[in-house]
Amino acid sequence: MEKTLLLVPLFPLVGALLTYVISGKDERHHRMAGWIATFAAVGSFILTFQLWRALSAVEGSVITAHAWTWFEVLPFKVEFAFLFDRLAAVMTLIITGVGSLIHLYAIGYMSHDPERPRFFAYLNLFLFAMLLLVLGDNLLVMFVGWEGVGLCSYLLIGFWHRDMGNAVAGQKAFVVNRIGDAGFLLGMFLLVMMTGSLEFQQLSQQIPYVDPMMIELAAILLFIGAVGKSAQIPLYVWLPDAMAGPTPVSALIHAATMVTAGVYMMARMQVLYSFAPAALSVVLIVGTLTAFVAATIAIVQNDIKKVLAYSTVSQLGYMFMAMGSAAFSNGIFHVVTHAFFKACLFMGAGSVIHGCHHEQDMRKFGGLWRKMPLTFVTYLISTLAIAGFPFTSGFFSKDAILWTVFNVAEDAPAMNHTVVVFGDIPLNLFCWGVGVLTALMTAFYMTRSLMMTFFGKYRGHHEPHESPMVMTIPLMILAALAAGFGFVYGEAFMEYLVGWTRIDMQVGHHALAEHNEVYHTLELFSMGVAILGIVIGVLCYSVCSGIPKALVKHAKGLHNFLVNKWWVDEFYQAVLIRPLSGFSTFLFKSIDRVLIDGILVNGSGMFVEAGGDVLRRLQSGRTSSYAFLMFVSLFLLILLYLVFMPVPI
Amino acid sequence: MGAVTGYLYLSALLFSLGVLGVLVGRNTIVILMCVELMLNAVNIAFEALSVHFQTLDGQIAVFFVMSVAAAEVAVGLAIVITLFRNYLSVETHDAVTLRG
Amino acid sequence: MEHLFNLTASGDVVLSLLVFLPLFGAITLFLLPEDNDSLARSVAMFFAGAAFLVSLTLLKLFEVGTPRMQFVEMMDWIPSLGVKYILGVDGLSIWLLILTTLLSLLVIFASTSIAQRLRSYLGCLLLLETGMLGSFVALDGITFYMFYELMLIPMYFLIGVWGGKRKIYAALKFFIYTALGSLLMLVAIVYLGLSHEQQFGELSFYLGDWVNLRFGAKEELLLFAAFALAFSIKIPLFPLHTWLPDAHVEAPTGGSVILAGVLLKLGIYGLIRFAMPIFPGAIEALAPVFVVLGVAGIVYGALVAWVQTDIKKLVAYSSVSHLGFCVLGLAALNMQGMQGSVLQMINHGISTGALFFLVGVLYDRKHTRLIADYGGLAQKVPMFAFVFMVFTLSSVGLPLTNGFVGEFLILLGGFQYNPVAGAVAVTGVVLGALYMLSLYRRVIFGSFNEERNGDLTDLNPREKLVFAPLLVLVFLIGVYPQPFLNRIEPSTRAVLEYVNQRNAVAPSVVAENPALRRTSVPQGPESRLEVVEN
Amino acid sequence: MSLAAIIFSILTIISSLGVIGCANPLNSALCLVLTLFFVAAHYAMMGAHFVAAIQVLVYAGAIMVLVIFVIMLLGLERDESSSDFKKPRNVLTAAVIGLFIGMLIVAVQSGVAGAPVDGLADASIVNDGGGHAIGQVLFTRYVLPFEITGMLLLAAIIGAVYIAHEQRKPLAEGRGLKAVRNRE
Repeated sequence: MEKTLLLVPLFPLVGALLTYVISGKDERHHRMAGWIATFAAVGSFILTFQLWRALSAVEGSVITAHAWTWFEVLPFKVEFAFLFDRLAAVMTLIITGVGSLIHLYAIGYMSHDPERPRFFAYLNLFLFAMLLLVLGDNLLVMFVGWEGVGLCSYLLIGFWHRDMGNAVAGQKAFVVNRIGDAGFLLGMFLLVMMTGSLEFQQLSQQIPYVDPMMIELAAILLFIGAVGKSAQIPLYVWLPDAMAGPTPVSALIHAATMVTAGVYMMARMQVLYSFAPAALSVVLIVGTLTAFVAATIAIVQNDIKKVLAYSTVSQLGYMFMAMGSAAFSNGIFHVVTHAFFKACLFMGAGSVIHGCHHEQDMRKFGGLWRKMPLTFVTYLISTLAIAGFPFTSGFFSKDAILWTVFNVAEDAPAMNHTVVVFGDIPLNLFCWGVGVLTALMTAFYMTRSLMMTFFGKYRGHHEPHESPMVMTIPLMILAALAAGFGFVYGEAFMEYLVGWTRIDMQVGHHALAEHNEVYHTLELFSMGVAILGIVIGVLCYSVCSGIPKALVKHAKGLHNFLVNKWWVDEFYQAVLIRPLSGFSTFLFKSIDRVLIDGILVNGSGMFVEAGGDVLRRLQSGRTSSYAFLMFVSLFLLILLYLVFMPVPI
Repeated sequence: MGAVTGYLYLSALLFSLGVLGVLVGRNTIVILMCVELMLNAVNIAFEALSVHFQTLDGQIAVFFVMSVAAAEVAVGLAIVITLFRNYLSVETHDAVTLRG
Repeated sequence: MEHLFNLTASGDVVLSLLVFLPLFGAITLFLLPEDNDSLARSVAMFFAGAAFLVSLTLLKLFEVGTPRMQFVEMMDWIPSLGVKYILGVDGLSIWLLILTTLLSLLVIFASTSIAQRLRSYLGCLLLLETGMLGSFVALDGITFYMFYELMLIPMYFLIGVWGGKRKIYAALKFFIYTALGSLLMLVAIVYLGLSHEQQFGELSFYLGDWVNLRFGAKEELLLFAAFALAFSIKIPLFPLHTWLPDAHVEAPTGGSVILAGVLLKLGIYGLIRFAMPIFPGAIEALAPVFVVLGVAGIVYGALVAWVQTDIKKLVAYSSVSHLGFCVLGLAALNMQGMQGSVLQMINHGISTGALFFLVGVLYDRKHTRLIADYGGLAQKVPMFAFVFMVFTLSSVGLPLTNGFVGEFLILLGGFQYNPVAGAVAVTGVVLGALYMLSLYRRVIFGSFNEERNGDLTDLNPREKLVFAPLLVLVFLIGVYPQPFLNRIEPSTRAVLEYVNQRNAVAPSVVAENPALRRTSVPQGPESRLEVVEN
Repeated sequence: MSLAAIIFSILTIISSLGVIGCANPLNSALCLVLTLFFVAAHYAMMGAHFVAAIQVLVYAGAIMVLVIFVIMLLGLERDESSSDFKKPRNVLTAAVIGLFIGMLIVAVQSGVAGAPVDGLADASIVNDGGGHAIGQVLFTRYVLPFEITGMLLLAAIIGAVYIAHEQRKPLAEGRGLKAVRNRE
């Protein structure tokens, strides 16, 4: 089994090289690029499926594979090794599964792009890096994957690099990720200092003996890395701009896989986080705020991809809310369901864009359900799922999260409950409230996008057409999963990840949600919220379409504030980037040029020159001045002699 | 005892006048003469101290100073002549080609 | 450490052969007819290639795992002055030798763009190579100083004769700056020789003898300051770095590759080889100063690089930042930091050397180094864009490239030494990504200006051959750095343990000012890493 | 100091002032001759008759004659060089020399009263001031300096001839004494 584990990440890597080499050369082979890459992805999926089957039913069973010793500075040693346990199994299945579907979809989407080989090579390279991240047996291999996916997202966002805007978006993504990675690095250093190693097994054994303050600090630092990668406040600004990349990229990287890396990291480091209550509170707060802010912005966006981007940021906020309340498995469950419906939504949007010849503004769509029935149906199902329509997988995962935030389990190692907000409301109740409000907004803006795109009359001027089969098959598969997965496998999934489930959420635990009548009332409540959101959405954009316009006219300030994305980008520009570049110019111009170079270096040169000039003037050529100088020096010498030497006579 | 200090004062005064003559002199020849004057001042001091200390060394020194002075004048005058030949004047402020 | 240094001549001559081979090359070059360029280049290639092969055999014969000096040669050079000609190589210098011979070979191979006086250009390069190789293997103070100064002359001519517009100013500034520093070192060397005579009877400049000298606190600090200043100018450490951008901008491509690739490393190497074993008390006392300057250099270099308009100047300031990392690693005085520092020297040589080659490729074609003159090159020269991407990533320190391993170890060592310094240094990693990627974006992405850069041609086979070995090294060190670390580890461990043992036994300088006591006890092999608050 | 000595001192000072003050080099040369005579008188008063004789013979006789000869040779007796005391530089020089005099006086006061140096302590010889004693001392203890002075004089003569020597080649137009003479 160890061999297959090594092959899983190797397949995409080899795929990437092959794609680039074989089809890079001439036009005829360009078509092959897509298929080679997809085969690599599917191959990796099959291997993962085999590994998953091989993973024995026993809860703690693990498959490990050791490639080589990366580097070793005694006593600190780093191995290139992989770890395949249940958590990794789930994530790898998602990555390779959804990844393969997106590769298939991309063949259709990128069918007439001249630089296809380069695109598919980067896509496969991304899969390789993501698998490294998920399968890594220690934090450093995870970090390699971490920065690797950062690089691939940079390359793919800036794929159409002729337009400088895309390149700037790519660079922005990489730099903001790097800021997060810096935090991640510091967290790793702290862990190395505390425990002497970075392997997950070693860490989980030694962390309980480490001084609690350090655990909190390490947890916060690693979370900073997660904030950078999973686009939480304050480092989420790069995700909306990342929509500059082709849609399959947005679907794969910025919806399903890469952005969930932060959530996976926290689940993997659950031992660390369960010993850091303060850090969990921080995570909960950040998650809630991000969810809320992103949802508010999503409501007013007109570009379909931007709506989905902000919705992703919001859903990630939800996942971190779950992590913040130490319900790691629920977070992962939401990752899985989110991967299904968000990938499906992005690809749906992609096929709409593809159909309308690269038009992305929803105001140019409308009435497409007749022209693109398959895309419409899959988009509808996914919208219901993300809105949390009862019995869709989205409902199950999001409802569970809201419940874990709401229900404070006494013996669960969750955040300390003393933290209160606004007077006396306990933190988790506040977050639950904001969570429900966000759920309402989510339902509304998703239905808004559905209505504006597929209903009403067509406002664009291109002739829309349904996407080819190679694009619609993945849509249908994912839509089916989005609809049924939660209902069919919800229970089984939670049991499968019992190692990461919070005590009160575990099956058979006395305070289990099932027997708790409060849980059932909340369940009904969130169903109502979802349906309410959908109904409002439908009404606003069909029957009484006047309401949105009136609202916009009425709440001009608020609308403007939201359209400009809470002025966050401008804020960073004013507070961070402009002063930094001003400071660096100051450093270069005045410190480097004037102070060090000017005064010290050239200055000393000029000083010597000036000194020489003064002395030159002494040689005036007139003998009398020479005589005078001689006499004066003689006089001084005698004076010195008389003053210092006792007169011998 | 006053004689020696008297002569030393005289010698100091003469020497200073000689120096003044050298520094202020316009004419090279005058400078030469002032140098002579300074040498004589020194001789007076030598002689006075020789008498004061009852030794002959002082007087011997005077002889040597005189011979040196003679040599100095000879060379000095030769230089003055060549100076005159090149600059057509012996004024100090003309020969400034050595200016830096 | 004493057992390390009482050497016996091992009888083989490979080191002298390696050091003086380029010198023979330079001499034979001067005997050739003036105008025949191709002959000159082939002769130079022959000698540089021979030197590279000798260094490879040296690597093969090099015994891994022992800290002691190997291939030692001892000969009396000036008996009356006690100056001995002692050569030896160990973990610290073996990789630097290979880097020197490789880069020199590549520079000579890629010297097609030099139009006038190619013969003396190649002669200067070979002479420079001798100076560098000599400095890396010399163990006697005076021999080291002789090679150290020998390097200045050819470098001066390289910048002064074949340089850009302000070449005279840059060459003069470079020469005076470095020479001034090394004169101070000469004073210290002579003082050490004399104090050896005073303490042990006979005048000696051998490093092994100097190690037994004992000084008072003030004396040791002053002597160390003399050495440290000379090497800090060479590194260049933060406030003394202003000669580097000028020297790089005006130097020809080959000149700046060698200057960045190898010359800068002598500062760090000198500190580890000479300053640390001889003045252990001083290095421990002044370690905080070096940490602060190193970290300042990292952030300063990165920020200033970000606002540059000239590519070469940007890469020059990035070197200031990268070597700030090396200084941080060195000053952390623990195994991770030191090993990271030595490894990062090699990585920096490869990535920055390659970057200067890349700038050279552009400069030879368009004769301008301004970023504004380029844009959207990816559409015209895709191969160049790919190679440039790889070396940008290596310079930024992306995992699986060579930059990452060194940087990670340095930051880890720095963090253990002082968490605040570590935290600030990590921002250097972020700023690094900022300025390198913004350079890459402005040059490679965006719209392509057809009429200005229309005639750009992609890498020709000769240039591809130059970049091939460097590309392989980037991924080799990134993915499997163990063979490199195995050879570096014993020597750095020996130096570090000697410094700690000397400080533990006679804490001359440190005892007097406890404030300088470092926060963490250095890690012996057996004990686990933990912060001991004393 | 005896009255005569004081008078002669004042006269010496006046005549040396004359040397500096005279505009015409010839007058200053004559003043210098006068000063030399007064100095010789001082020697005589101090009892060193032989030295006084030599002074007059060598200094006044030989050196001054040579100087005056050169003055007349170069025709400088008609030059009226303006000795300009007003210029700031000369005032500065005078001030410095004033300081110098002050210092010498202080030195003289503080130093002279000390004990006699051992030297040749035979007082009798000194008093008779005759040539016999000086000759004896000169050729016993100071014979080496005496020979060296001889060499010095020889060197000076050769030097003077060499410096003032004029090549035989015809002088460039307007150069040389004859040309100058004709021009006037």
